[in-house]
Amino acid sequence: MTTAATDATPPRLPAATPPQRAGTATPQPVGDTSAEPSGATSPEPVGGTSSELLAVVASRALAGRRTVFAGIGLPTLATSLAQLTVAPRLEVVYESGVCGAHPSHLPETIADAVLITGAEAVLTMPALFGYVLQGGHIDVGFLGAAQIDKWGNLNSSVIGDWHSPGVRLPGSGGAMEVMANAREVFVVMRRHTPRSFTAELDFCTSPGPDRALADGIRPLGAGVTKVITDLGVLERAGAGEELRLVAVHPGVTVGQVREATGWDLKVAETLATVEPPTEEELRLLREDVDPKRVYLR
Amino acid sequence: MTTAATDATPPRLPAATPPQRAGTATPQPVGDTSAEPSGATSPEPVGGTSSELLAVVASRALAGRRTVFAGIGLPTLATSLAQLTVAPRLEVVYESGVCGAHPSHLPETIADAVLITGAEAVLTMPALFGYVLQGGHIDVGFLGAAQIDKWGNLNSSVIGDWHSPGVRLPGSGGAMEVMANAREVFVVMRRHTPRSFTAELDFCTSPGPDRALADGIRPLGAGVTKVITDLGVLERAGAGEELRLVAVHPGVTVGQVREATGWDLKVAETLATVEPPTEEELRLLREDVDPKRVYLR
Amino acid sequence: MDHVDKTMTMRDAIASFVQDGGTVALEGFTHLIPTAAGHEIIRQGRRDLTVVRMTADIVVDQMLAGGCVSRLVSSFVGNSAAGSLGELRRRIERADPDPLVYEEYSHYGMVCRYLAGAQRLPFYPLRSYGGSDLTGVNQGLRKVTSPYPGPDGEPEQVYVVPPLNPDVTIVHAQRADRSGNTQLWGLTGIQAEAVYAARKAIVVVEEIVDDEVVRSDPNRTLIPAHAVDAVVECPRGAHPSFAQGYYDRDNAFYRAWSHISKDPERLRSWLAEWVYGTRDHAEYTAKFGEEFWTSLAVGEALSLPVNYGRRL
Amino acid sequence: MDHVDKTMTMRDAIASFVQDGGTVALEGFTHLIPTAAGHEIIRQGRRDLTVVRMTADIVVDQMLAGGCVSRLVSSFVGNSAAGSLGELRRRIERADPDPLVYEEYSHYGMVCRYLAGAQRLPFYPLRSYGGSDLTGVNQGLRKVTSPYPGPDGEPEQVYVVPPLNPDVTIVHAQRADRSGNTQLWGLTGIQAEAVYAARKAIVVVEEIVDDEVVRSDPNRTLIPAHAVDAVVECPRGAHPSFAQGYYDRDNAFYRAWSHISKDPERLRSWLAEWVYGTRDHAEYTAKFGEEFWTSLAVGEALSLPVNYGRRL
Repeated sequence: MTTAATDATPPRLPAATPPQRAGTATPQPVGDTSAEPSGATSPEPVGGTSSELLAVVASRALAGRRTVFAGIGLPTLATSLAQLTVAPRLEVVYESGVCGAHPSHLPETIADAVLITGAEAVLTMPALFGYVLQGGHIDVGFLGAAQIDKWGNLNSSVIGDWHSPGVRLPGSGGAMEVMANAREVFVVMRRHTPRSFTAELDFCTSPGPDRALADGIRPLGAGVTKVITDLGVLERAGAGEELRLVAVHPGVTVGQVREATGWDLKVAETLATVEPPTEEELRLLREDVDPKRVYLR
Repeated sequence: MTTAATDATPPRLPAATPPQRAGTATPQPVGDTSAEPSGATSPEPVGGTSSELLAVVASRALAGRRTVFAGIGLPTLATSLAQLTVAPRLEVVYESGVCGAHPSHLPETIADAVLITGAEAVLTMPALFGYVLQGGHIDVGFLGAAQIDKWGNLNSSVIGDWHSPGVRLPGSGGAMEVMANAREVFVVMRRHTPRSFTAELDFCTSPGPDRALADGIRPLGAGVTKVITDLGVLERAGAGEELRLVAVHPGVTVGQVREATGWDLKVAETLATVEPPTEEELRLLREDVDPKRVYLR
Repeated sequence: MDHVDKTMTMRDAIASFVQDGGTVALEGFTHLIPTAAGHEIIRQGRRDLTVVRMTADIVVDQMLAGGCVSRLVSSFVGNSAAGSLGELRRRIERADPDPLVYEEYSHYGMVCRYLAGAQRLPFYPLRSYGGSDLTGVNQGLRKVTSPYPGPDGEPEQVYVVPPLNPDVTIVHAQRADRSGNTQLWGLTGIQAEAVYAARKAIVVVEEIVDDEVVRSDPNRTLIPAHAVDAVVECPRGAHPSFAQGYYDRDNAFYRAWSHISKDPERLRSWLAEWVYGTRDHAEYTAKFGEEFWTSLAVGEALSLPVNYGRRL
Repeated sequence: MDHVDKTMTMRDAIASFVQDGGTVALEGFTHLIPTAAGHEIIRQGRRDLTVVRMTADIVVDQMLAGGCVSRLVSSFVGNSAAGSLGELRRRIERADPDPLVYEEYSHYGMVCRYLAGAQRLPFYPLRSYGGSDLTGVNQGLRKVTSPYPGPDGEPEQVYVVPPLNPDVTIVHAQRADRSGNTQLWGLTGIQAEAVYAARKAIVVVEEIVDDEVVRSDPNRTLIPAHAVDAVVECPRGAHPSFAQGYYDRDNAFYRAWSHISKDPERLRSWLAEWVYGTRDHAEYTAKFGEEFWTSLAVGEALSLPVNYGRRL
């Protein structure tokens, strides 16, 4: 439904820079977030990585977490795997209002009827956004975006000028609320490029705590604390901190990541290499979580 | 439940003036609103009138009204009679959240289980107070009080000083909200005395629009527009207007009413005499509305 | 008490309550989207509407293409997760064929606008918007200083949104009685607040049921009769979205829409065939054929009853 | 996902979550009043509590008499419509045997305090309080100027209330699963907001049910497990109030209470016999005898099922 939570995958950007205002040949960026399982148009991710790798890395990051606000697609894979491994008591809350879903089939949207039947609770929007999210009950929110900057601010509104955009993207949905209220936010970006990891957002839809503070508003959460991409993992602890590279995938160099980043990316003193998925993680993903490979591509 | 809506009957005041702070012999004023059907301790109303007369006069005033916020007791009689006569489509909304009740038995409280079973809707408190009442869906609210002044301001909190009261009364309940938000408010007072119709309230719990305006708050409703007592009927149109006597019960003189009123009561240019209950009104009250005479006393 | 029979045909309800230049809210978060009402608005050729909808999706794209809308108030503009809204993007990106005034909010910003509208509040505070560029392009977003000290003892600021009071709100639900007591289940979203915020409200339902059905479960009535002005029975009126327990989502249509709406000609011929070319929603649904509807049919998963009790 | 089993005995739940000096909200508007929890607080001899309850009625009078309470936050102090709260009046009118700090609000003021608490808002606006003397005796009531012009184009003021975040909220409900997904029906009042506003929440239920019962009707779950810290099974725990579909209100007890509480000696001997003299609520209910409970029994009025649907 929204870039907030439907899918951690950002809308793909048009190939041209700046985006063609009359470009009929540009791919469809609005909402083309490949959450539709039959959306087989997505290219294989670059960098030799895969949905499996991203899902495994994200799942490990959920260890010890109690509640996740997540969408469909990669977050489904990550949270389901986490429930089978590091976070057996993890509760997934969907933007549609569903808590404690027990779906009979793999859900295709955050509002899929199979998420409702047999769920533990279905909440109205005022309760979901007001009591659960703003009320402080969400440990981790998954977000996607078209652009992210080094403070973890996100753009999901427009490419170009808001008043006359090159590309009109879906907008906030609930992303701004997830950013403002979840204890921390994980961002999964399938493609780490200088255009999406940008020094200057075209538009800031969902601000992190630093921008909130500068606007005189007290932030309630830490903002983006982890970004998982096809090249590696970036982290920051909260307000006042930049994202820094803490791990690369096997075979990826620091130089590659810095080159793919639109700002002068800082690197952790001790850089790790991401532990590849274990056989057990892959088996669970492939056999239990998504045996029909709806999201595993 | 509350003086707001449970019953139009005010708590009886202690006999002594000023109220005895240590008076163990004072009657029980708190919540002794005789909404309990077995509360047979209430004296027959003075002035030769009766619950029937008050109920009939109140029911006629509901002609053309769509929604009423009311309590149990006299308002039950008045609204039920109105539904059978002048306002067949009248919907009664209870402070407990019940809309469109179809009770199997005469309800004993605004939260009686028989009001819920078979009702058309039961709302949460935020919906009832926020969407229905403050949202502007109530045409007429019934209120009671220990004291009323000439602007229709009401006291249901204390007799004496709030910090060290002679008598602690129940307080607002939802009365303040009914006053602030219903299009107009009807007050039924079983006993018209100078102590309850007072020049100066001991404490203003539920202010009418004049007091709201003086406090810089824009009122949404007209406040008290009608007061029905054992002596007659007082009316005012809204902000800026005093209550004035518009009708007396048969046999009651203007002098009697003015004497029973704690301020210099204005009298309408053309004073009416209240039309006594018709045989049909009495038959409906006695045979259809309250055949067991639970509230008809 | 007597009941007012508020049942109307869709045609009469739209003709009575949706006026050119008015503000129309259509709500339903993925579930129970009032598509049939949107189509009837297109058929009746309404113009210059302000459309309010949290998730502006296919029905909004269609109303844009029908030339009904000059202003949009929303917090998400996209074809769910299935792709683009072609007409919406042409309108916003290129003013093609006409400009579209767009008021952009976040989801909770819209929720709070409905909450303020339903409660007759002058504003509603929320914890979002601090530092967002939306505050620069949306003059509706303002700040208030709390009269209570913040956790650090200093004055605390918070953003607020203004109330939203549509001229008419249209929602779709599973069932209602003839006077408008409306029951919905599954995702219930913002429907009750959107109805209470509106001057007039139209409830479109899969079925009108006997009073006894509604009254057997009063807690299920999220929208009481006093908030409703018209009840329209319109089975399958939420297609291509779904109605929990009645029919499933038409995912193929969502995917197809991205292609249909990408090409203005194709979009207009779709409208000609499926909206202008059908007299009403009954014709629209019949055109799909029964086999199609069978493919969206759902099985039974009944709620266990609760006891409301009866005085003995 | 695995489930956390949060079931506890009443004794353990109160001992774990209700601390001397803490703020305890007990909600339930006439219906589902958590009386048994109040009695256990008295048995455990908690002191110096701030008790929050919209309708301070019998259970509050009992907790006052038990010496547990030094401060009360409420919007109605009375024994329903049945008479007086003797202990409360003695405390407020004569500081007998001890003073009671009383924060007085209106019902919607309390509702809005819970709403602000549940939503982590710094304040909540409402249309009440303008011109009320309550603003002179309650420093919590303050004004905010709306950043939007009023209907007359002039700045508009509105009163606001501060958030309420109890250390623990206790509510009673008909049923829950072992992890705390709680379903209630009939009058549902402010329970969900009071739970979400609290740091910790105890849900007392008539019965703990299988997961499948709850999951057959997820819209009935007004309080999800993530907001609940303890689930206590305590049949008839709402007496003398009622539980829709389980037992009726004990109106005779309400009437009797006015007489019991009028006389401090009689009140203390009632407490000695019925609260201190019983080990737990099971003993309290047994003491009334089965014939008594039969007199409060209710018949069957089942909700008609709704279909949540199943993918075929």
